[in-house]
Amino acid sequence: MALFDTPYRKAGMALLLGVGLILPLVAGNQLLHIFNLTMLVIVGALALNLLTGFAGQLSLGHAAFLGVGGYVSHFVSQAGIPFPLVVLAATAFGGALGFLVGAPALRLRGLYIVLATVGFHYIVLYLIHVYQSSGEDSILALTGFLMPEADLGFVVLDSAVRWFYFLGGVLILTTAFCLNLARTRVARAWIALRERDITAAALGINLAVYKLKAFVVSSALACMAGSLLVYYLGSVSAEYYTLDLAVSYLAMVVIGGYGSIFGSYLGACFIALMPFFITWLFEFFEASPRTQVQLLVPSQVIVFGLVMIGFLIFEPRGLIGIWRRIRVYFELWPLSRSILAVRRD
Amino acid sequence: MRYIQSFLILTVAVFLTAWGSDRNQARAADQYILGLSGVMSGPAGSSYLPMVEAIRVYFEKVNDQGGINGRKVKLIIRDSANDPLRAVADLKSFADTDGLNAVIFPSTSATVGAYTKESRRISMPTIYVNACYPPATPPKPNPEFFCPGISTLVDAFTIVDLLFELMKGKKITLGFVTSDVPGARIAAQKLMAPYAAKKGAKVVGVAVAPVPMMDLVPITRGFKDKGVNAIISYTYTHHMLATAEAVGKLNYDVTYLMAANIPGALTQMAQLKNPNIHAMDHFSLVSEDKPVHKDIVAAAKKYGYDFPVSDIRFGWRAAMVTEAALKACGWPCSREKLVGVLNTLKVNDPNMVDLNGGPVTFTKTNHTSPSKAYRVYSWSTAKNALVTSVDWFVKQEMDWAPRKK
Amino acid sequence: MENGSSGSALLEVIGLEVVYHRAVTAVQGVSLTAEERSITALVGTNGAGKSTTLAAIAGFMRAEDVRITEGDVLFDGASIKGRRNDQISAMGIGYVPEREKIFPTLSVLENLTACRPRSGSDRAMSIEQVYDLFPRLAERPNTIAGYLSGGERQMLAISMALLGGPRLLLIDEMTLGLAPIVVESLVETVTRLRDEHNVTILVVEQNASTGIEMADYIYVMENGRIAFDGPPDRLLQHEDFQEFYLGMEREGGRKHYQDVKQYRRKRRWFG
Amino acid sequence: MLADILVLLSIYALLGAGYVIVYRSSRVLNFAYPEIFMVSAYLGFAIVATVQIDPHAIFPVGFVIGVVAGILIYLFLMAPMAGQPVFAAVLVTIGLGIILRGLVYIEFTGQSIFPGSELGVDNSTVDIFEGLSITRYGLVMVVASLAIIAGLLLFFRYSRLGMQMRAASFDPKLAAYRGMNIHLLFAIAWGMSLGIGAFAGGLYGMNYQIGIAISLVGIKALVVALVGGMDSLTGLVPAALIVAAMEILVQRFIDPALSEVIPFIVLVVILLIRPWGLLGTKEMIDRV
Repeated sequence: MALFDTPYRKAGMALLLGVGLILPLVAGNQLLHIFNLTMLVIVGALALNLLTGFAGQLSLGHAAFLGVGGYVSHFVSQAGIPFPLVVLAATAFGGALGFLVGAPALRLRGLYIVLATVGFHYIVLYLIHVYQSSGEDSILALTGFLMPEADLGFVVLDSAVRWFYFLGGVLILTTAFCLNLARTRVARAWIALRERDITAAALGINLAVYKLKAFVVSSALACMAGSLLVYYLGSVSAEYYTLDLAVSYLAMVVIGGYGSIFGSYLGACFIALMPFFITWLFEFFEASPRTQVQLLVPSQVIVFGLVMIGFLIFEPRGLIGIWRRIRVYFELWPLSRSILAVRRD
Repeated sequence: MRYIQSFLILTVAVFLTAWGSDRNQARAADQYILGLSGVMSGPAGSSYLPMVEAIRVYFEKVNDQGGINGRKVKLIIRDSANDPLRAVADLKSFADTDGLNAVIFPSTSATVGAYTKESRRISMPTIYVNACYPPATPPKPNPEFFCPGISTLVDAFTIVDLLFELMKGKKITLGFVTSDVPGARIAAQKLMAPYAAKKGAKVVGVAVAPVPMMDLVPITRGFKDKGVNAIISYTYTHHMLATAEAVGKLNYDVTYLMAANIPGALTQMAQLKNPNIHAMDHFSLVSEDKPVHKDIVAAAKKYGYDFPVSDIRFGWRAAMVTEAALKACGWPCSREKLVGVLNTLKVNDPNMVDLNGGPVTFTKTNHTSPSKAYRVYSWSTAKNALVTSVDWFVKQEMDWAPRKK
Repeated sequence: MENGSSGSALLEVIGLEVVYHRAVTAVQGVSLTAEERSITALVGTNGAGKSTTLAAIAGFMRAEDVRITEGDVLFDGASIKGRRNDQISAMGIGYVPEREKIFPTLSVLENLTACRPRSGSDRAMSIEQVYDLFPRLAERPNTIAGYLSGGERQMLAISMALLGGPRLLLIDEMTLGLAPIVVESLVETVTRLRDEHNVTILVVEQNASTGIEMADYIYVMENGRIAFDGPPDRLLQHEDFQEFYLGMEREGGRKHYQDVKQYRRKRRWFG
Repeated sequence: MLADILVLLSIYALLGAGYVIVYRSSRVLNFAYPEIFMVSAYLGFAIVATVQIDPHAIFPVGFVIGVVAGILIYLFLMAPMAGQPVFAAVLVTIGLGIILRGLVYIEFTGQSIFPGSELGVDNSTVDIFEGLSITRYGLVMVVASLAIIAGLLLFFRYSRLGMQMRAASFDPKLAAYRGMNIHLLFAIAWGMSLGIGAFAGGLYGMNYQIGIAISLVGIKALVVALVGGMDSLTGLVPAALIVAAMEILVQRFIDPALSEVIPFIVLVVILLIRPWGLLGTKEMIDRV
């Protein structure tokens, strides 16, 4: 396993698993929920990172894919199919949908793909609204459809602790999948596609095939994330999947750092935890309820926008760029003057 | 070396942030603590922010007047931004706050499903501040979930009844305007239209406007061309108000009845000054100057309520119910004890009766009020003011036995 | 590097060094001067740094990752290093780049109108004057510039530069890819510019023989350095110049390619 | 119904022009435009409400604010993005849109305002001829948008500055060599675009209502700009006609809920058949 070649990495990984195991026993209810929420969001960010980070296809359709994942899971689970199969069905459906969306998108480049995905987003949203309010028992669906319990056969995921371990497992699998994928020819073709697609074509990389692969893999993972999210929440409703959700996932990939798996981790945690951090900040300074109500809401939105622009202008390589610089600084500690070329991880 | 260190530091960072927001709950022992998780941002925010502010203003007034049972009330305010994940996160952080008595939950239908699934597990007493979703709708009426109003579907039927009251004797050709939101769309298409048809109205159609549609003139003009003489709209605020505008713009002679329980409706009627526009309301008008109304106006001015005063009433009622419950619960007030108190609570002091047109109690089965008194307000050009065209019209709660599939 | 002819030097480049992407040094220690009302030619093989030198004089864009790290560029005695391109152009330096030199989506007349300076400066040429310099343009003012032939594009590009009334005209690869008769007329026009409109011209030439024929003074560049310079007659006698730039045979008959290879190693030029 | 189409068409054409000017000059799709449109509606209303001047001042005031905002946005946000890849600049505009929406929350808490009735302005319908009854501000909207688009066409076709902007948009480096101050040109382009957006925002607010959700009109206008061909002003009017007509017809006769999705279905269809739009120049696509 070349992934964990050096002794350090082996020790580090063991330590991490250890922390992962004991954490739920120590953490409070809300803390666990925040971890679960972050892990769900990271899986979503990893999915988008394959499409936008690696293959450079900017997409605002991510919320629609999450929505499709959610509603397909609801539809399939109604037939009494067990939880793991439902998630697999949603993933497969996501892949097929990715193919359907990707094929026409092959004709387009750059900004026109963004527009196509915005169109796709609103069309899917419309279909979801029709689906939710058309069923004959929709009279009972005022607050969205109820999802059955997520049971894995041997254990039912009802408590936050169980969800924590399950999501941890899923996250590790997804990360391993992405890490291995990143080392294959496919990812190298994607990066060539991102950097300069004309030269990539000239180098004999069949653009269409790799662009399509990017769409298929990314949307399959996205639908899986959508399905897990819906099971974790226990209910699915159309109002959750907005364009802002798609923008926040895009921001995660951008702020995290293009085409870096660990960058998506950083970006996802940053965006997912920011609202909690700001709320905590308000409470920390004992803001009066009135200022909380009037300033809490806009501050989250404004900080999000400012951070996004800040990274784009000052640190285009994103958090991972900063991270690498810090790490390289420490590694070359005594001799670490400003280094011209930063070693790409 | 590269991945693992960064992984560790990341986990520590996440741990710190979350731990921080988990740890700083108020430790003050001698205060009632209420969690307030509301939808304050996003498109839906504009309807629920006035409710959150109403509750805030109410409890600042209560604290100034010596608190409840001599103890202050501390509000922890969270914005769930219409995201079920954050609503559940807010609930869990409230649950982890020791000494927190109850949660007031002014939020959208999108978040109710996820919230109630979690609140049932940790049995956190919750006062829901919005139109009550009928108990038969999943989630089943949780033992700890209370809605001081009546189920939305009774509202839907009542608005049709009130229209018949308003147009006594006239032949009604009726059109509905609703939004492409599951709740509103189902109520209009599957409940109100058949009910109105059964009562003898000629229902021309149900126009479903997409949420971001601002301009309802084409839809209204469609009804005008079809000779519709009555329109009912019970849905998103800006659609109801946009239809009222359209009726004015097309100077269309129609009886337009909308629901005023969601903020903004009454203020707009006062601006439009159009006798054709009527509003069904759960509460009395603030301009009636009864003691409760004086209270409201004074508090709104003193504690800086930025919205039109008539929007405060929905949140005000929920706050009054919460205060009554805490008062009855005494000190110390555990969550189980509070749920018990709420089950048998009857708020029938004069202020509530003046505001709500009747007492607030909770039925055993679905935790909504057994009956509700409604009013219809219209604009009288003579008095140049809003006037009550149908006074306290009482409607009983229905027993929503869930239909067997 | 004295420059024989009289008159003060309009343009002086002293010890120029240009670095691309903070890593690649394209030009090092280049010094040259262009006399008032003279044609100076910059001759050299591909990648000798000719175009970079010209571009350095005309100013780099901020977005391009390239900087003048050493030396200075003086125009009429004042340094113009690091100034914005449009400021340099407003001071009277017209630059005709090598490839993208016209706006292909605009018509010929639109190209010209867009480049007419706002203030009618005394030296500014009118469109009519440009038409008489390049009659072919006058015939088809409304054709879309993208459809012009190579020669016509060069004429249009030069006339666009002339509209600003430049005192110094920098032309990159003027005759590249053009038919001999077109080259003939261009050289004749450029000489007319120097004599009638007293415009100083610095031109980069692949084809050494045209360079010699046209220019009053020639600089030969190799690998980012000036290898040799002088008036045309002195260069013509220099046997290395003849052999490698004019392709004239030496007494020993046609050279074998290995000999040329050895030439690279001998580096006799850097005396 | 014809009136509704006419008014909707003029809004889309007006905003479409805003997109086209920016795209043609700096190759950037301004995703902040919908928010700018919405914020200027709020801002114009706030100024008129507080300063108590005649409500019709909302249009010139809005235009001036838009121009100033456009120039500032270009200088501080877009200029530093000069060397970056194109969609990094686009992401900056998305970020800017988010900030603008946040600012509106602070000031107006997202309330939807009816300026017509609030400022006591008469916006009743005026019957031009038998079938066509249009509101007064609707009429102003139609006339203003036709005038502005005609003005822009003339400006880009015949004025020197217009030609310079077209030149700079195609090849900024060459334009700089020719003595054009490209930063000035791009700033003017952004100023004009945002000025028009603010003007349209004020008009839309007076005619309908001001609310957070009106930014979706801006997104639909982006569809119109694309259908017309991202870099052609002439393609705007036919494209706006197609989208507006289909939307109103579907709203009236099929199902209003579907009408909101129509522009996006049209978008996807056009992207597949003719990505360069009705009159856009084909090779523009490769430049992207």
